[in-house]
Amino acid sequence: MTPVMDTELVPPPQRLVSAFDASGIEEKYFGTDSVSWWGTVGFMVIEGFTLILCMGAYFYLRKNELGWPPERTPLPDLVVPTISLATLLLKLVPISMAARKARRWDGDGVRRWLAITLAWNLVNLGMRIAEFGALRVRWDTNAYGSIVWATLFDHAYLILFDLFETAGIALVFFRHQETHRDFGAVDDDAMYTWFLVLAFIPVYVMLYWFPRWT
Amino acid sequence: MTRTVLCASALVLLALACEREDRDFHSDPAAATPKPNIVMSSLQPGPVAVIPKTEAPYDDNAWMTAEGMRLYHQMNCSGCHFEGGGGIGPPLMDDEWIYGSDPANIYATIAEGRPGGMPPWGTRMTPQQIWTVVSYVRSLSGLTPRGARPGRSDHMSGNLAPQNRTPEKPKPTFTPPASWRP
Amino acid sequence: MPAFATGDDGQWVRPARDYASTRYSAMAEITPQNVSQLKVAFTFATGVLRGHEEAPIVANNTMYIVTPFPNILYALDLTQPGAPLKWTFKPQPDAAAQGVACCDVVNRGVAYADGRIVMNTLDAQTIAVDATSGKQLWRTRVGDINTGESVTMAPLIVKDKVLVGNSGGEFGVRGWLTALDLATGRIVWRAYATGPDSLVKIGPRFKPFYDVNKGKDLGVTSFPPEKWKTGGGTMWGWISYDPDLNIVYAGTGNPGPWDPDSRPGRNLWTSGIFARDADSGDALWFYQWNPHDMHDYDGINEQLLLDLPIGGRTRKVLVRPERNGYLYVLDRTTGEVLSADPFGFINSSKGVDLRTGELILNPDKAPVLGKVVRDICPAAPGAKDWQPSSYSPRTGLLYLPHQNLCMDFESVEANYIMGTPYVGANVKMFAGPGGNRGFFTAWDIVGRKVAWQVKEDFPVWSGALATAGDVVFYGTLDGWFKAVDAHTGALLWKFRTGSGIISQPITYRGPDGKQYVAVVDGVGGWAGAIVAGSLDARDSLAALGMANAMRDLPQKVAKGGTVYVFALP
Amino acid sequence: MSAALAPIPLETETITRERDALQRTWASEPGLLGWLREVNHVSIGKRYVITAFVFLLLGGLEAGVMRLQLSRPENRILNPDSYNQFFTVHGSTMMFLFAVPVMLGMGIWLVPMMIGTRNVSFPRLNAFGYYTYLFGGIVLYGAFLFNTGPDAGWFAYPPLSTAFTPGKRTDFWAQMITFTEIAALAASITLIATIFKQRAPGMTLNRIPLFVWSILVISFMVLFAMPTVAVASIFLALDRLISTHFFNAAEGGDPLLWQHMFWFFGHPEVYIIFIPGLGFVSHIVATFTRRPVFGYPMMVLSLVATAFMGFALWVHHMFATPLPQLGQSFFTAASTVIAIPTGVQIFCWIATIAAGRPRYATPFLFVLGFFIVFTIGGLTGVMVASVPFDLQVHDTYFVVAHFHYVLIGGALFPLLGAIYYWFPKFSGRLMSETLGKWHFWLLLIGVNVTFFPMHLLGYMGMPRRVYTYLPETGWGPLNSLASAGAGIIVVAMLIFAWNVFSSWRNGDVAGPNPWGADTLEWATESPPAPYNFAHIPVVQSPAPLWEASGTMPVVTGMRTDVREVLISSVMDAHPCGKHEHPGPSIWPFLTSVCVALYFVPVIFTPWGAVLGTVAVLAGAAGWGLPHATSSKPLPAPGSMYKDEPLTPEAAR
Repeated sequence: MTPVMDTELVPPPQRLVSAFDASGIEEKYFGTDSVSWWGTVGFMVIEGFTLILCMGAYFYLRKNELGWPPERTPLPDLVVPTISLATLLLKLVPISMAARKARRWDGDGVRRWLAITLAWNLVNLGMRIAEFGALRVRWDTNAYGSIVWATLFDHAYLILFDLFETAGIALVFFRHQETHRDFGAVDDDAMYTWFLVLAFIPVYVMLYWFPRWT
Repeated sequence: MTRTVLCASALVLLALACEREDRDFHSDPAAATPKPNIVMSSLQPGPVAVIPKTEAPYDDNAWMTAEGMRLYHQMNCSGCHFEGGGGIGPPLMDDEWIYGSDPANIYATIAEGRPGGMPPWGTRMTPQQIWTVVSYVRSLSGLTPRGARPGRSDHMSGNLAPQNRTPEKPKPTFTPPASWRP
Repeated sequence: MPAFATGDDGQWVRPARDYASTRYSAMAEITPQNVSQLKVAFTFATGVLRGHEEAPIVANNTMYIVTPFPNILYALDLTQPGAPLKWTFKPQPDAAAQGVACCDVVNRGVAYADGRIVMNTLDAQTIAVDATSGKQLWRTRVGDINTGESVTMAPLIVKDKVLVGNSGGEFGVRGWLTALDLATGRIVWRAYATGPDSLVKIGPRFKPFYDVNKGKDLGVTSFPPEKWKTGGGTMWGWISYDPDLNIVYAGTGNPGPWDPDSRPGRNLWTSGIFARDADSGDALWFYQWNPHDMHDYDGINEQLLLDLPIGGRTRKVLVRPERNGYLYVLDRTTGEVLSADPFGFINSSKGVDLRTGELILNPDKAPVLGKVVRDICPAAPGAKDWQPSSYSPRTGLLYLPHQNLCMDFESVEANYIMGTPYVGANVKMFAGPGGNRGFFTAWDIVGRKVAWQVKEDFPVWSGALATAGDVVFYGTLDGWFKAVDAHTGALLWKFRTGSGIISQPITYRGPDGKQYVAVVDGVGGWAGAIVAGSLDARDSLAALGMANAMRDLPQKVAKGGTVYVFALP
Repeated sequence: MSAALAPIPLETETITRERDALQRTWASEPGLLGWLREVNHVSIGKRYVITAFVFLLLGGLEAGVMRLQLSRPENRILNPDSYNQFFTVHGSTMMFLFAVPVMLGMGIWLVPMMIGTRNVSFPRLNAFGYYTYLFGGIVLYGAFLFNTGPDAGWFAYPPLSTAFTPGKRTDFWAQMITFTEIAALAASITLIATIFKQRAPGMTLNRIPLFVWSILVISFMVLFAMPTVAVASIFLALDRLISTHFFNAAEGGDPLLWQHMFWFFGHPEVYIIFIPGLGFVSHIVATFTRRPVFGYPMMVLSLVATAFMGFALWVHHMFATPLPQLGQSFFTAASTVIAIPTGVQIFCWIATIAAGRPRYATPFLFVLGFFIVFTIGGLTGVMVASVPFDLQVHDTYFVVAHFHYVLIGGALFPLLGAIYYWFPKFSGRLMSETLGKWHFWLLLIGVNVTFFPMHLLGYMGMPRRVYTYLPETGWGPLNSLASAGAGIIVVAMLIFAWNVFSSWRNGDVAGPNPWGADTLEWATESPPAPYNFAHIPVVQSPAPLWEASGTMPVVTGMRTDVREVLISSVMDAHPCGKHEHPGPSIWPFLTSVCVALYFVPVIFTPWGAVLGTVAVLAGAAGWGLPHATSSKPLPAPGSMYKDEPLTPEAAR
């Protein structure tokens, strides 16, 4: 009844020997040796890919129309989105500064720059809300309206999440409860911010310039 | 004890389960259709009679309402009333009901026709079909539950999908069509 | 102008005034200098609140006005102060006829001849009434509302016959032109617009100018099998008559349904024009404005019969501002297209090949089943609909009231149920380039160009009236009755009526010898249906898409129906 | 290996003391609250697998009812409406609630043991994923219970799923998709980080067990496939709920956009299901032939190649739509080419078996069953890869037969083999071999009797998704045969269930390594302690347990008072850091509830999105609250960390 393999082939019980002493190894809080970095990168890949999918759908739908935007749908505004992009790009300054301070374990520096980042995040969010008006089309007007809203909304969620993440980290720092890991979180947040800002550039070009070229 | 409560609540939920998703594949014979209870005026001789509101059988049934939508287009209702805005016929999406908004009134309007140009459909459609159209017509002005109203159709977008419309409260007044006046 | 179009007896006995359809009066009392002093002489409320497209008719010092459904005929005594009601005739048409009138329950007027008033009712009856007593002389049912037929056009009396055509191109009816005996009302002949040659009255005398229209039973073979029976081609517009040639000219309406994919072929003899022998009705020639019409470009507009110097010699021509946006000049003896020039913005076609007479279509704007084709210009009502133009020989200009609308068009499968709409299209209309929805244009026929143009916010849905005083009248949907200078288009005078104007203004000489100008207000018709039918503009497909283009009209005007007569003090 | 020491044997009492401490640190908490707060991968993985098998049971019951309905012409067990719901829920269950979660669940359960670590990288994200998956299933079956089960097919093609399915049925389907996609994404991120950064020292890329490779590959596939279907299903929901026009041809949308997006997910999905099966097969073959799998590099490259190609042939599901000729040819070619890596793998296994002395234990029988059934499915796959043939059999039972052969052969057989194989590790007891063999043979016969006639039915023109057929069609006998086969499958699966049930209670005690297998999961007890390994092993070969040296090299110096894991480098698994894991937390569960508060209310009102956003942010806030780890407070300013980030050198 016993299903065990031929006993002569089973290795004898093994004695444990210490081959590596890990007591000297410390936790890493920055870069690829921190697992949270991998988590952040994972979410960046997923969110980036959803944006790519929206853009793919955008160009797929483009072929169904003679003109783009479709006839009588006005071109999107350029001023508000450009300001919005500029404010997004500007956000890179405080968050990068915060990350630099974090890598130097400078809690006060992090606090200072995080506060600026947080305030600036609200500006970003406000600009994004204004940007929906700048699309000059409703989501239920036609497929063009649907896809531009979906794409912009997708990215707006990234802004919202980033704002929330920054707010959470800032809360920890301002209550002076920060740990090593929270300094790493600032660094990851900065990386995520770079992603969300850089990801917006192709979206911006697609939403606001592509219709002007075709 | 917990299990009893859970079972009981599951049963209650089942009993309350909406009929939004039912599909009715069997229609009653024509004779089984109730005689519509049509009242078009609030003025009555004698003591005030309480007129019971009738209920459309498919008002809260999404599938049958959608069948009504299909028939509404197939039977060319849309040719006169369009997507509720009206044209040859009066609008159906607003709060004015020439012949009453009560389901029985709408049923009678469809089945018997109206003198201003509405053809009688009672000879062309079964009572069940007419009731589905009744529910669709009521959904156009948001008189049926939101969840049972149709979403957007696969056509040119003319207006908000019925499920996204704000319900119009029917006006109690009766507006005779212009052609009745001279 | 041909001889039969001139002369002025101060009367206005048919909506187009003369057989050439010039709507030109030789009366010259009202001039650009004094028009601003025009005052209301009297008014008369018709009591009907639908679209009044009719022209008042004046004969023997009596004004005859027919209302929209229920088609009441009023006679006003012009010899008395205030023009009191002389008699009223109520034909009592079937109320159900309202259900088969595609675009409001209008009536375009009555005709007077031999002491008789001949009128059509919406439920497809032609009635002759004694002009003096208002007693009915005869009544003939010419069509059946149960097949979707109705009659909205004004009859034309030619010699001893009354010519009547039917409406219902949106109901899958077969169009026809019928001649009734003026004395008895008996139907003398009927010529259909689709079907075998015998029904179309095509015989050995039929000599179309272009080869594509030659062949046997093209009215059957240019449709898919059996489709000609619901093929449309209704004749609800204007008929002109050339007494010299003894020819009547009448257009044919759009083929049905609108969805073009369901009826491949040229769909003869729809959306074209027939020249017929006035006595026998035999077809003499035919020209198709819109072969295989895809955009509801009915070919029923007015045709003005003029003698014009073309190419160095005076030719008998037929001038037709057509719904597809081209102003055609045809040789009215042969049917040859002499010129076709766009008078509005057009992108549904690229021009007319004068060698073959063929309209050159733009494939980008051809409807595709199940897909929205955007920005088709002109829209379904065309660059100019039924609203008749006027020609002044003094200026050589054609005064065109017309619209500037474009549309999104989705063709869908149509379902034929007799007596119900048979359209197969979802349409959404909107203002064309420039943003204004209407124009009043003066067109130089010989010079083939626009002389001047007035922009109007709303489509100009009323007829035009030109006078020898060089004043041109027209009305607007938002209720202004306007007089403009015939040479320059400068606004000389305007008067706000009670409702919007979609009717045909006329002028006549009163018993006191003065020149009067009359117009009826009462907004409605296709363009004003949003007001007349109390439509809901939240549905931008309502009224075949017209409600979308006119969604601000209900804020400007209300329903009405009043005759206004003006005179100089 | 900078910290490599001369091997020092460990004292027994040291081991015992550390075990006690680890047990205190890693133990699961008691009670319902403890259950909800659980973050250990063994528990979560088990839950995934058990839940998935419950859904397999439900999906199988639905299939059984459908087979009953089709067993003879004009049957009246189901009406057309309920039949539509049954086949839709069956397909959706099997694809979204069983196949993918069970594979990821096996990965979550096995991978940390196989690579020698204590837990997955993101334990709370992992738990969150499980609850989200569970809620997805509850949403689908809750809707099904209330006559709101989706009825537009598991593929939900518009316009069938937009204009022609009023009500909320398809909305529930779309949200179920979103739930399960979130779960799968959470699991794949967790697994990728775990496999990359938490491998035992010395487990270089070419020593990673093949199953871990397969999980790594499908995790990457999930990362790209699942967002696609999530975006598509959100588009679908938007079309239905707020009247967008993504799939409305009249307003510039395109129903084919859905098909492209759905199959860009749907085809890789097949490989997501199938590739872990290859991993299972490799381990079973190796163990039962006592030979390392032949051609390890080829196996790995084949896995990777399959993954890449899996994304390049979705269009072969759309041959019946108007596609450019060139596109059809390309996707035909790609569909044929993908047979090559699979063929390479099959030949590698055959070579392994040929070189060894196979023992025909139940897990190995299932591998042989896999060879037979999957090869038939693969061959019909090559047939339908040809456009003309596909057009002929499109939407017929031939296709049904094909993909059931592929999925049952490619995923279910290896999975059942894996269950028999790893059940000792799961429960500490062995499953009955006798019952196992009955199970195997009945299943093999049942599957072929059920699905082989469907090929013929397809040739005879029987369309898919019909609720009944007329006697005159002549489809009756073959359908009766297929239904009888379904009965055999039911019997086989009942035997399996009994086997699991009885063996769990009374099976033979297995011991750490009953099969004499070679991978690390067999180096620890059965079932493993919550910390997996008292000492993280150090790996020196691809088959660490077959190194008959008599000693087991391990890592020492890990903290036992906190949940600490060793972090190693991606390529050569060099220890380069540690990571302290958070303890049990209720927030993954609560956040999952918040996600449900997003996706269920939006079915009924767009305001659900606002409510949901607030709820999810609140959940995330609770999750992100400073938690009790031993992460040290910040050193005082001016300390050693002032200018330089922490490096191993600086730390030492």
